[in-house]
Formats: sequence, C-alpha cells, structure tokens
Amino acid sequence: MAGKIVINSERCKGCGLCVVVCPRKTIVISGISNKNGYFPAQTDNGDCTGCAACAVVCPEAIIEVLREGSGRVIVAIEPGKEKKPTLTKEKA
Amino acid sequence: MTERGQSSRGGDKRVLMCGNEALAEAAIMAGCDAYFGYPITPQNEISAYMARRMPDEGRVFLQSESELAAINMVFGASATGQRTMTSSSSPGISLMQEGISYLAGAELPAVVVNVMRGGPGLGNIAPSQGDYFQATRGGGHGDYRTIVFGPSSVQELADCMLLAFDLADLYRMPVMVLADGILGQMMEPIVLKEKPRRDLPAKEWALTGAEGRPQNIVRSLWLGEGVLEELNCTLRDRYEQIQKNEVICEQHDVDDAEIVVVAYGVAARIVCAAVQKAKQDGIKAGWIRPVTLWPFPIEQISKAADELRIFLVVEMSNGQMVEDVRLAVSGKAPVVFYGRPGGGVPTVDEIFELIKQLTLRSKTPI
Amino acid sequence: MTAEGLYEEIVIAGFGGQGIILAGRLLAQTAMLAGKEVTYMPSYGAEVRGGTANCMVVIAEKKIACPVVGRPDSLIVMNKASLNKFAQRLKKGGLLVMNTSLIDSEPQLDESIEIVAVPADELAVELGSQKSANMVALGAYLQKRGYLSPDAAAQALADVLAERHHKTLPVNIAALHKGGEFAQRHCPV
Amino acid sequence: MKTVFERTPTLKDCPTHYCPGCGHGIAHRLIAETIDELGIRGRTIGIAPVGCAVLAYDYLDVDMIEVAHGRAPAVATGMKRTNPDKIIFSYQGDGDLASIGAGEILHAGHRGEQITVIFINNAVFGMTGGQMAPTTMLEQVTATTPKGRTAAGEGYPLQVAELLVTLPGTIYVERCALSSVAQVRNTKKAIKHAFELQLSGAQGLSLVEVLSPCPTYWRLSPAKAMEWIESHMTKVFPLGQLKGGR
Repeated sequence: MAGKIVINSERCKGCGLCVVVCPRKTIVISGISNKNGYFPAQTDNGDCTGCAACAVVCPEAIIEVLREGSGRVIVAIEPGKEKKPTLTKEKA
Repeated sequence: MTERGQSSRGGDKRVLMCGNEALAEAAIMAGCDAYFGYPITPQNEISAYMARRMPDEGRVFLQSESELAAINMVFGASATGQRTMTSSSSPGISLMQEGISYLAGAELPAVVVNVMRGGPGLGNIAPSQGDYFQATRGGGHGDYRTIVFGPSSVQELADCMLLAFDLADLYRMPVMVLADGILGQMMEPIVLKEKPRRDLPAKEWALTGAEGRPQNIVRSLWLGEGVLEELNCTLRDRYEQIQKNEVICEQHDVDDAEIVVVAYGVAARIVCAAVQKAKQDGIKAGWIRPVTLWPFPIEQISKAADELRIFLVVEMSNGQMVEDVRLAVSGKAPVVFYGRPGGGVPTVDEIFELIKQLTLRSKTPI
Repeated sequence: MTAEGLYEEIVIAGFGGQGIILAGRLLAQTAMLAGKEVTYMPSYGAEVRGGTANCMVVIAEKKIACPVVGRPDSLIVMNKASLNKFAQRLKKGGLLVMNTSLIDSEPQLDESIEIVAVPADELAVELGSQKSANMVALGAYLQKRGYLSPDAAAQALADVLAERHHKTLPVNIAALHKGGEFAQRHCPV
Repeated sequence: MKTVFERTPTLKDCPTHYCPGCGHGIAHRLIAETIDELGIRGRTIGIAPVGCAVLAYDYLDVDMIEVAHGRAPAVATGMKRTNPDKIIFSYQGDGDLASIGAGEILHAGHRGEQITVIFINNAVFGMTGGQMAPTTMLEQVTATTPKGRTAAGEGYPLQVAELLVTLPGTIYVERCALSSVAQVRNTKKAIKHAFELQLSGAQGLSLVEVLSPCPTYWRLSPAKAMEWIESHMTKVFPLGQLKGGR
C-alpha cells in the first residue's frame, strides 16, 4: 500500500465516479447509507497507489489522498494514457 | 482624476446648458465614477456629453449594447463600491426594470435618469409624464421602492443629481431622476455649484477582493425560509424612514386658497404661470409642487385638504400622480384632474380657464 | 413691451442647414449675458432629419413658465414652408421677420401683425457668405424689437459658435449688423 | 504518509446542493485551486449565474455577486472597467450564457473585455427541470423536446465557442470536458491559463467551455453520463484550443 485515501463518507453522495476511475479498483459503494441517505464510496485502501484519480473526479471534493515518500506528488495522466497511470514527483 | 464633489467645469458662473448636459455635468460633480448607457431620444445628449467628459476626468464611459446590458454594467460597477449611473427614455427604462429590481434586491446604490417620452410602446419622442406609475411603484418585479425626483427646471435637474447620488449611497438603493423631453432638451441659464453633502457610511459591503477579510457576497436571492421576508421588512423600515425624512415639496399661497393646483416637472412651470394669472384675476389660488415623487408629500397635501378647497391635478399624462393626490386628500376635498397625454403639453391658458371654471362652479349656489 | 414686463416668446424656423439652431442659441446666450431669464427649446429627434428645423426661445425679466411656445410674440422664418407652418400661430400685434429671398408671397395675416421683410440670403451674399443669412435675420429682429442689440449678439457669438467655425466670426458679426441696419432703414420702430 | 491531495482553501468545506455526479462541483474545485495557486483570492471577484450554479458563492470563498439571468458579461464589464486591477470571472451555464445571455457574451467578447468566462455546457436546463438548452443535442430528449430535438423544429445545437472565436476581441477560447481524469486535469490547465491571461493584462476576453455531465436530466448514471460526453457531446462540440493556444 503505497498510498491511501480518506473519504468523508458523510458528505459522499455515492455517485460512484471514483469507483469507475480507480485504476486498482480499490473503491466500492457501501451497502449502508450515510445520514443523508446516500450509499457512500468506501475503500480498504488495499492496492491504493495514491494516484489521486478518485479525488480529481470527485464532484464533492471530499477525498483526501496521502502517499508514501517525501515531497508533494501530483498525478500526471495525459489524455489517452489514463489506463496506465504513472506518478511523477514534482520538484520540491 | 478630479476629487468626488468636484468638476473642472464647476463654478459660480451662469452658463446656458440643456437639461441633459447639465445633469451629466452635475453627475460628474457628484463623483460619478462610471456611466453606462444606450442611445435613445430624447436623452442622447447625456451619453454624448459623458463620452467627451468622463475620460477627461479619469472616469469610465461605455456605450453598452442594450439597456439590459447598461443597467447590469451599473449593477457590476456599483457592487464594487463605485458611484455609477445610467440614463434612458421610457422604452429603454422598461428594459432596465429587471436590473433596477435586482439593484433594489441586492441593496445597491445607483442613479437612473429617465427623460420621459410619449408611450405606450415606442410612442413618440415628445415630452410626457407617462412613466410616473412605473417610477414611483418600483417599476420592476417584487416589493420595492425607488426614490424618485421630478425636477422642473434645468437648475433643479442638476441639483437633484447631487442629492440622488448621496441618497442612493445613504439608503443603498436605486434613485431615479424623472425628467421629460422638454427638460432634457431645453436650455436655461444655470449655476453648477457645489451643494452641502450628506455624511455617508463606508461601503463595507463592496466587492473589492477578500484580502484579509471574509468573503463579501452581493445577492438578491434568499431561499431560506423567512429570510426574504426579513429582508423585505428591513427594506420597508428603510422606506418608512425615507418617507419621514426625505420629502421635498414646494408650496405657494395654499393657506387661503380656494383652489390648489398640484403638478410636478415641466407641468408645474405651466401651472405656476396659470396660478399667477388666476391670482391677478382675483382668484384665491395656490399650488403644490412635489419635487420628490416618491416619497410623495402625503402630509403636505393631506394638511392642505383639511380646509375645504378644490384640488386640481395637472399632468402630461392621462392621470397618474392624481391617484397619489387622491390618497393623500383621502376624501376630504374634491380632486379634479386635467391632463394632456401622448406628447401634449398643457398651456397656461388652458389651466387658467379651468381654474376660473372650477372656482366659479364652487361659488354657484345649488 | 416695457423692459420691466418683458416676456417675449420667439419661434425661429427654416430648413435644416440654415443655422436655425445657432440663431436660437445665440439669442438665448445674448439674453442670458444681459441678465435676463431665458429658455431655449430646439426641435429634436426624427423631425429634424432632412427637413425643417425650428426652435423656441422665451426671454423674460421674471421666471419663465413654459419653454414650449404655442403662440409666439415673434416669428423669424427663413423659408416658405416654415412661414406656412407657423405664421397663423402668431399672436395679435406680433412681429414677423421673414426671409424674402426664399419667400415670394405675401402672407395673409391679421393686420395687427407687423412684418419685417428681409432679403436675408441676398444681404448675406453681399457679405460673401450666404450661410450667414440666419445672422442677418436675427440682426433685423433684434434691431426691430430693441430689448437686445445686434451688437450684444455679436459679442455673444463666440460663446455659441463651435471653435472650429471661429474663422467665420467676422462675417457673421457683419451679418448681424447688416440685418440690424436693414431693419433700421426700412422698418423704423 | 504525506497528504498529496486535499481540498483547496478557497473551496469552502461544505456540502453542495448539486445532484450526485454533477460536474459543477468539479468545475468549482478547479476554479478554487486556480485562485489559490495564483494567489489571487484577495483581488478576485466572481459572478454567479442563474441556473444550478446560482449558489456558487456558497462554495467559492471569494468576493462574489449573483446576477440576473444571462447578464454576467455585462456585470463583469461594469466591474472590470471600473476596477482594472481586479480579476473578474463569470461562471455561466448554457441557458444563462448561450440562450438568454447570448447578446451579453457576444458583445463582451466583441468589445474584448478583459474578463474570464467559465462556460458550463451540459446541454440541458438543470435548475428548472431539464428543458431544452440552445446546446441540446439533436434527438436529445428533454422536458420540452419530449420526442427529441429536431433541426427543423428547434434548430441545431449552438456552438458558442466557435461563434466567439470569430470575434477579434476574444484572445483565448478552449473547449474542455470533465469526462475523465485526464480531461479534468486538462480543464484545470485551461482555466488556469484563462486566469493567467487576465492577470498578465492581456487585451481581450478568454472563455473556457466545459462539457459537463448532468446525470439527472440526461437520465444516466454518473459513470454513463461521463461516457456520453465523450461518445456524443464531443462529436458536436469538439474539444480543443479553438483560439489562442497555451
């Protein structure tokens, strides 16, 4: 587990976009609703790389992404290459 | 850039100016930062004048693509704390009503000049007072008022511009100056002199960029339960305060008059001459001239109606202000109307004859 | 008409390009500089496009009621169409100044109305500027009425003439005087 | 572990009123990130439209104004002309910008106002219940085109970006989409470029059109809505830098 995401499940509306874009398929929709009646996204972070694809598409901006290692990391996925996400270290 | 309240053209000298240009120069003196407008007769001298003068004073002039755009440019500039105005004539003012309602809802100051022409529809370009209802009842949708001035000379037109900007800022609302084609086009000698100004609060609500402070929001949308009602009540309290403090009204020889003629704007000039003629003829006549059309001089007219006398209302319309006079008189005295709509201008002789007839009739035993 | 009771309503009319508006502005400016109350009301909008032009001037010692003139005391007409349009509105005992250069017929008017017939265009041509016919007519009017002089108008002219036309000041001033002299010679008060 | 992605400060930490899978939330975030990255919160004024994003000021923590339907470019003009040092952006939907406000955007572009316009195109009126927008696709079913839009009946989808490209007053026009991670990232770059242009004092209007999903009124799941943008919308509204490359 090189990365980790934290989903604010009480604010999640269960749209499932994060589930679709996760290259490692580590996010699922919960079978238990939150207080607002939505079935939120949840994860065990099993294969998470910290690529942040889920956070990039989250309309509610409620996913925080963490990663092993030093320095800030941004996801570099160019159009047409998203099947193979790669991570690039940004200059400190 | 000249300081607010100054203009390179101000001074004590008597100058011959048309109403449209005089009000424009007065706006510059009042510190108008930006003018936005769209051409329409009979007020085109305003934008032409502003196009020449505003850049000289380091201020903004822009001809918009429509009246809709003009009033919304005013809306934008006003939201950032600038003193701003637009002008138009009747059909154009109708188009601006959306924006005026938003200004009222967002509690933004602005000055709107309406140089009225004949209507409805495209009507004609002759002078008219047909927009009294629209101006004094808000004009757009929703529960609001605008302060409305109805000046009757070029000098007064210029003077009320200064006050209009101050009251707009003081009460955070749109203020309308209601002139007509005659007043806009005619020239009279005037003196463009600085007048005493109001103390005005700082515009802490203005959108200036949220540097080191919480976000400011300017809005007219209030969806929460009861929130809009609360705003409407705040506005109502403000309107009551304005009704109490800001009425301007001129009256002459009312106390012993058997007939009181009420008129505003250019019609009031004609009435004034007709009343003088009647007095020379031995008729006890007086006249009342509302300068602020909203707030309307309810008290002054009501008080005049405490004695039994005839009220004659003269307008360049089919009868609009007469309804306010009737409300103020409240059944205490007879109210008679005489009007010339569609660009017609009453003559001194017409009014004089009517005054004679009305006062004769009241003396005739039944 | 005494100076004290002065309340003079004037209509000036002609076709576009004859300097009707300028003549009216000049009359108003002259009156203002003489300390009188004055209003000046131009015809405006669609009606001035390609056709007639007119303006209304009211000059008085006291406050002026209405700038719109229904029945003028004086009428200055520069062409026939304007004569036809306005002549019948003249007050009894009024004054008609008409440009006979462009008006060939005698108007049928109340006999109390005094007529000053000025060949304004011809007199202006004599000065080398037909465009100054308006000043000739105004000069004749001022001389005839007498409450303001052609010379006072000459002094006010620079105030109302656009700066780009200031080179025409001398000929226009000469035209004002020429009109005045014509009125004095042919229609003594 | 270190945090590599979190909510940017200018995006307020509160729930939105948008439907699940709506693109507005993403677009708001991209604008907020841009403002924070450029350090311009203290000199930015935003304009909210009438439409689903009418409450944008509840989410974007900058000075904001909410204006009449379609009039944002005129309001922006009034603001920028009197405050040339401020960064003015309008955020408008397709009903607001392309329908009732077509005149205002055209003339602001025509005059070359130095403003930034973010144009959210989701091919439908969302707020009023899924009626036809000028940008509604042919055959697309909406509340007011129950049998699908026809060219003969309602006309073709309006290509605003292409229209604005023809005006000398526009300096940068790009059409982006929120249909995938990569496209979202690309949209961010476009938005940032548009703001940077204004910051640099470039003379003219920049507009970023964003193809955005409306799962509710497209009657699609959020994931299918994203696919529909690419399979259908980009055919009529091709993506790319139409004017003024970055």
